[in-house]
Amino acid sequence: MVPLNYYLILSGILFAIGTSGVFLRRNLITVMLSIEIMLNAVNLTFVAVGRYLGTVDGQIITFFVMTVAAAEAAVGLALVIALFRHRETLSPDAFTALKW
Amino acid sequence: MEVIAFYIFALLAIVTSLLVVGQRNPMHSVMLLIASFGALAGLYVLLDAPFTAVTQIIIYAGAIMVLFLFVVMLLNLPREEPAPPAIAGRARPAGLKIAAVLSLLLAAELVWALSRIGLGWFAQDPAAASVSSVTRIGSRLFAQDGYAFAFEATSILILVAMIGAVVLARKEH
Amino acid sequence: MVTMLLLIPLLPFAGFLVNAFVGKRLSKSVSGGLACAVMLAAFGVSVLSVWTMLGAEPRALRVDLGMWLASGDLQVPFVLRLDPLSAVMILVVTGIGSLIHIYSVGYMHEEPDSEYARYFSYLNLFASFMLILVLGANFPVMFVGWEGVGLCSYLLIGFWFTKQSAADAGKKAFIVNRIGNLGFILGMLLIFVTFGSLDFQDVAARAAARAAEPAAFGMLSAEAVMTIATLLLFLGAAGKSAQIPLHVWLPDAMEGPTPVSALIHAATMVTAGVYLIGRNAVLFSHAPFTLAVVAAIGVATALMAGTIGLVQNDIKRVLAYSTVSQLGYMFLAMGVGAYAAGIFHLYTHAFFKALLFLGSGAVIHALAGEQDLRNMGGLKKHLPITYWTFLIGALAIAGVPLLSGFFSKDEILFRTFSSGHTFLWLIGVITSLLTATYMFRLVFLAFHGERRHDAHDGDHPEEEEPVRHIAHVMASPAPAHGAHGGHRHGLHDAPPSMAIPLIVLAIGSIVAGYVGVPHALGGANHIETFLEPSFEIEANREREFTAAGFSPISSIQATAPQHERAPTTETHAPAADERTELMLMGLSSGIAVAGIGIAAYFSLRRRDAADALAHRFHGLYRLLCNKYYVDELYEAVIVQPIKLLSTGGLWKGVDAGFIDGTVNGVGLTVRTGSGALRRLQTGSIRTYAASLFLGVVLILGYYLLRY
Amino acid sequence: MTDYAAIIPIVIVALSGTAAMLAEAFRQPGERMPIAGLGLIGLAGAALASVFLWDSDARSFGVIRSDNFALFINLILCVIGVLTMLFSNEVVEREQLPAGEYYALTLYGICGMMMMAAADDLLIIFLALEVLSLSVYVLTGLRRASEASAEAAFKYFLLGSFSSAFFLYGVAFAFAISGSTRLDQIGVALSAQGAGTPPTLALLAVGLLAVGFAFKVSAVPFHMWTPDAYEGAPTIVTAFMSTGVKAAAFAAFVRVFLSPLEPLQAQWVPILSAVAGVTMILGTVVGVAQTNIKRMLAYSSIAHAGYLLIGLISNSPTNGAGKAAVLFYLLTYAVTNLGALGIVALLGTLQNQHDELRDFAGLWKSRPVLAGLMTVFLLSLGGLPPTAGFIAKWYIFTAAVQEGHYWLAIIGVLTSVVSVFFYLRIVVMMYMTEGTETPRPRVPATAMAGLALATAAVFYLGVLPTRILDLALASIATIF
Repeated sequence: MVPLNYYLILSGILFAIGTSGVFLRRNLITVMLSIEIMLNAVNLTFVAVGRYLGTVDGQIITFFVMTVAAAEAAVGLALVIALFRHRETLSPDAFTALKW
Repeated sequence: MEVIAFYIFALLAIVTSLLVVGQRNPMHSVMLLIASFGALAGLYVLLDAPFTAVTQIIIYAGAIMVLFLFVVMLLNLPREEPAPPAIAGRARPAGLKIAAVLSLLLAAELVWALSRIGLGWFAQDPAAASVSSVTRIGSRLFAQDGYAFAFEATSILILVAMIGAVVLARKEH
Repeated sequence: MVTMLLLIPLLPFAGFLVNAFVGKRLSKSVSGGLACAVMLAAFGVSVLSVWTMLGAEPRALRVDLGMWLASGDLQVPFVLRLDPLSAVMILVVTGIGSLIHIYSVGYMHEEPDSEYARYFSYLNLFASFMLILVLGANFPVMFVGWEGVGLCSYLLIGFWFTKQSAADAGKKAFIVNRIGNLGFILGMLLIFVTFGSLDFQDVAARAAARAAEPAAFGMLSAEAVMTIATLLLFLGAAGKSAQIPLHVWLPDAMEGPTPVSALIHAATMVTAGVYLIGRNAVLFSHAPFTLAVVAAIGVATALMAGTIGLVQNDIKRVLAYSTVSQLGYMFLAMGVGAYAAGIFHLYTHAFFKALLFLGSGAVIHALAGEQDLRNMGGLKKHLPITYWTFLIGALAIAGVPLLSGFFSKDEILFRTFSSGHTFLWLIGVITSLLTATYMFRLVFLAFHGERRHDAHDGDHPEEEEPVRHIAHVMASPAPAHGAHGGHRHGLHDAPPSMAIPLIVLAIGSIVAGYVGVPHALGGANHIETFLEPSFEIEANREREFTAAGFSPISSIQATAPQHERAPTTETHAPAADERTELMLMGLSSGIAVAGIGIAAYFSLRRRDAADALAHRFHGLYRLLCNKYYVDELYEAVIVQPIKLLSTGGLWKGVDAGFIDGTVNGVGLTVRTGSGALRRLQTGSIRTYAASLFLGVVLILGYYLLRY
Repeated sequence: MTDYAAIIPIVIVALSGTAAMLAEAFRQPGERMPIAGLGLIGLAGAALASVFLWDSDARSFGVIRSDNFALFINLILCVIGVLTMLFSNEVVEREQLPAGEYYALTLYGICGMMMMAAADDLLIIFLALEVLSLSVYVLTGLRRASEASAEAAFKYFLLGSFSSAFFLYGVAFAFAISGSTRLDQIGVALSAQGAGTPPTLALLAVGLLAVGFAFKVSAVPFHMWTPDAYEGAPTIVTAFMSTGVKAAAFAAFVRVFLSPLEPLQAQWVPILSAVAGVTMILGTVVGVAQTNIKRMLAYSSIAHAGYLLIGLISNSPTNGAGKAAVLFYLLTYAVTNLGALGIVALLGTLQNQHDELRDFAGLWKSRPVLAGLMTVFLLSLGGLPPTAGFIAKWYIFTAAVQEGHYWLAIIGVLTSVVSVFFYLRIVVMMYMTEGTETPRPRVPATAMAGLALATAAVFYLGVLPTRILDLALASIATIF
């Protein structure tokens, strides 16, 4: 048997991996993928905790998180396309006109 | 058996996730992320949530990731471009170090904190604790005092996302 | 009665509204006339209200306009209160204010219509706020006026904003005042948490009742709390009244139109700090340490400003330093507990200083904007009205017997002496010598001797090096406001609208002192008996607190006798005191005459002697000319580091050259700090995310380490 | 019907958003349509509904609670919405923003904000947060011809998504504690644990939720997006989001931290105190050096978040002064900042945003009324009496002093004294600098009406604040 905190620790590790992607990658799409990793880590927590407490609520919340992820992805990718139109690159370091 | 399955899926999820952030090619990243989601779906099955596992595959891997893939191909960006020389020279190594330290710190903190909460064992009586029933999920989702309002709120969310995506991505006229 | 008190600030406010919104379309006579009319009306109402107040028992009028700020135990109604102290203030503000408004009609006549209306709208707004300041019955209401007059002062100093120096001076005044206001707000908050009220009368009563408490606020004893609170309030007062170290703004404020200098920077606003202390006399009396600080700062300011005044060559700057110096006197009086004497000096000072400023305005007006004393001289013949009125003012401020300044200044010096502060008294006497000297140096240089303003000389003497040029003449002074240019030779004396206020103020400068003829001279010192109730706990509140079980308090002396402060109430001074007083009076009369003599010697007979002296004590002379380098000190210690921190450090990356060029000893800390912080807002999204994550890691780390 | 009473204001606004969207869909090319009118009707309806619901404490679906607190925020949001609509008409056309989408997204954004203020459930708060965030991201990027706009939108979006991931993680831990996302059940679970060291999960939840909220209210160090997003967004959107998002986020912040997380006050007060102090200092110090008005007001907005945090911190069960002060401050900040940024927006054109400091040179000469109103708003932001800003700050600082947070009060007073400098720079520009004759567009009557309304509110709240404050005090009684 696997106890609950194995799942929680796994989700913590995945979450941290997601955060590191934000720094490591110089491509806006990959950066967005890192956010998806983070959201999935949270989903794992919800499902595991729901199972632990014997409630289906954890799974239901997961569905909402997926919806939010989809909505964010739609808007984010639209923004990526808009940015790409202005400047033919997706490197986050290229977009530093607004600063200081 | 279950323990072995857990370790396999967990390892798979971690490795693929690491590879996602370690890839220079966004196309590969997307593919690896789909694999990672698959591993997570496996974990969901272990957690007595087969319906969620299926949704994970169909919606997350099947729909959202395809959207990403579509944009990657649309923009025709097989590889990440090299860092601009100005930044590559000065800011990057320090920035990378800070990034690595911060992420490691966050991971350490989370793991330390979560390992302190004590081993929680899942209930053993499957009949009492079953969370796999789709009926239960459905009736809870649409119950008045359940998630009915959240469900409706989501519709506005999707509407906003739709308008937003259209207005941002459409060509100037 | 209710409407009456309310009308006093509302009348000028109505004038402001009209001039601000439709002023552009009004002719000069309408907008100026309106501004004067509302001020005169306010003066009339003030007289009427003071008259009513005199008949009331106790002598106070209150108008409660209902709750203003209320939440929980914080209850601040919007209350105006007229008592003897505020009565003196409103009479000064509306009375002298009216005269200065009338004077302005003539003085500002050459401004275009829209500027003219703008000027009068600011002036009216100022009067309105000033009246709220003195009528407010609690700290927040007073604060409304306090901030408001600061804003108006700023707008009026920078009125001729096309002059860069004027805009800078406005900013400086505002910034210094903000520092003072910081003290005011913090003091106000501290008083509120300790005494649970912000009403002046309540605070006084509670302060007296709880003075002996060992732990009034946390671990602090009541006396400690009151000391801190009064020190904070004094910081606010010092900012408003230009006391060390916040005196730097007032001389620069002379960039504004001269009537503004007369009204705001001599007669009314700058005395608000003195008023604040007088208003909280009971509180200050319980904080002997603060009183000592007030007295010390006051006398130091008086001396410092007096010495600087000796060497200034700009007619208005001499007067500005004189104002700073006289304000120092008032604070000295407050600091030795002679509140009535301080307010008395405030009141006489308003007359003669307004007169002097308006007189200098008439000179400047006649000379087409010339302000440099070295380029004046011999104006006596050409400007007789100005000369004679100015002379009266100068005699009054010098303390020549039987003019108003004599009575009030003497009262302060006597109180200082009799309360045992011999050293402070000595400095006060020296300052009074300085006062007479620099004032008459001004009179002699401007009105006597040769006329020097027409000759030509290619030299442009600098402020720092006036020694060699003191008898020389400056050639082409840039007119401060071009409108007056052109009539060099046809010097004209003040037109009626300017002359009448001068004459009225001159009469005032002579007679104003007679409300306070001391007992030693057979007078009754009416003003002191009149003001006394304002420095004590209100009669009915005293009963309230006695009934509630507090120890009975008859006056401030009853609770704070151990401080050996000068008695503020005394029905009959003992005979010995009277002898001392007479002696001191004789001494200071002598000093006034001596000061005038010194000025005459150096400015009229032996001008070369002055030069020789300046050469001999060159270092001291430079020190005075540069006003003790206070501005430079502030620039190096405060302004530059802040600029660096905001422009260099946090805001954007700076190259090392920029820092090296300007840092001038600010130290390595700022540089390393800015080096580390410069990356903050880089524009790169990854930096932003790093900052976010840093926050997360810190918060979670804090929890994990603590629990 | 009563089951649905609580959601009526939200539904009305959502419907008017949909109406705006449909109106655009049926609009003939070139046809002018008063879409703003639809929004005004919807907002007026929502405000009216909120007034009718006052004191009813209606609940719907167990997750939306229209207590007086939520209704008060609803009314603030309606004021924000109405002013935005009044300013928008001309501006949208001039800046060539897609009108239908603009109005629909603004209204959906307000809908999300109202949902957030009334939500009694962390999941709903999360969803509402997403609704309003997504609308605002898109609105930020609505100037599609401008690269700055797209850049600002993407930065805001990306950082916003990160912060909501953190927030969601916090929700997950809160869920792990109580098995529910309902605020009342979380509160029960937390207070059942009683005193002593709180469980790790609770600490994680508190920390991560605080991060999510702190991001939305732009508190340091989660503030980095603010200057960039405010500068890049169309000015009218800056006006809308600087006020609306702050109001909604603070509403939820206050509700979550003072109701279910109240037992953990000893744990979150030190953290938020530190954040508040740093926020005030950084916002003020960096703001001093800005030359772009929108950026300057962004730093000002950061500093104001610090003041609001003081209000949130300064609470005890016996003393509601801090919470009431937050509500009052939000209303004040809404009318003031919306007025100031509204004027900037109204002076802007497609070619010239009119957001640089030098653009304001000599405004007094060419537009005396606008310059006068701008002065009033700036003085209120600086906290000078007798404007609303002074009263608002006054309440915050007295609450802090009453609760013993002296250092915060001192930092607050200090920074608000310093902050006047940068507001003053604009005033100096308007009155004391000769301007080049920049052509400035006409300001329509509706917008002038809006500005007059905001000015009146600034003075009303500054001179007679008692009534509104009493309302605020009464309305916060419900969330304990």
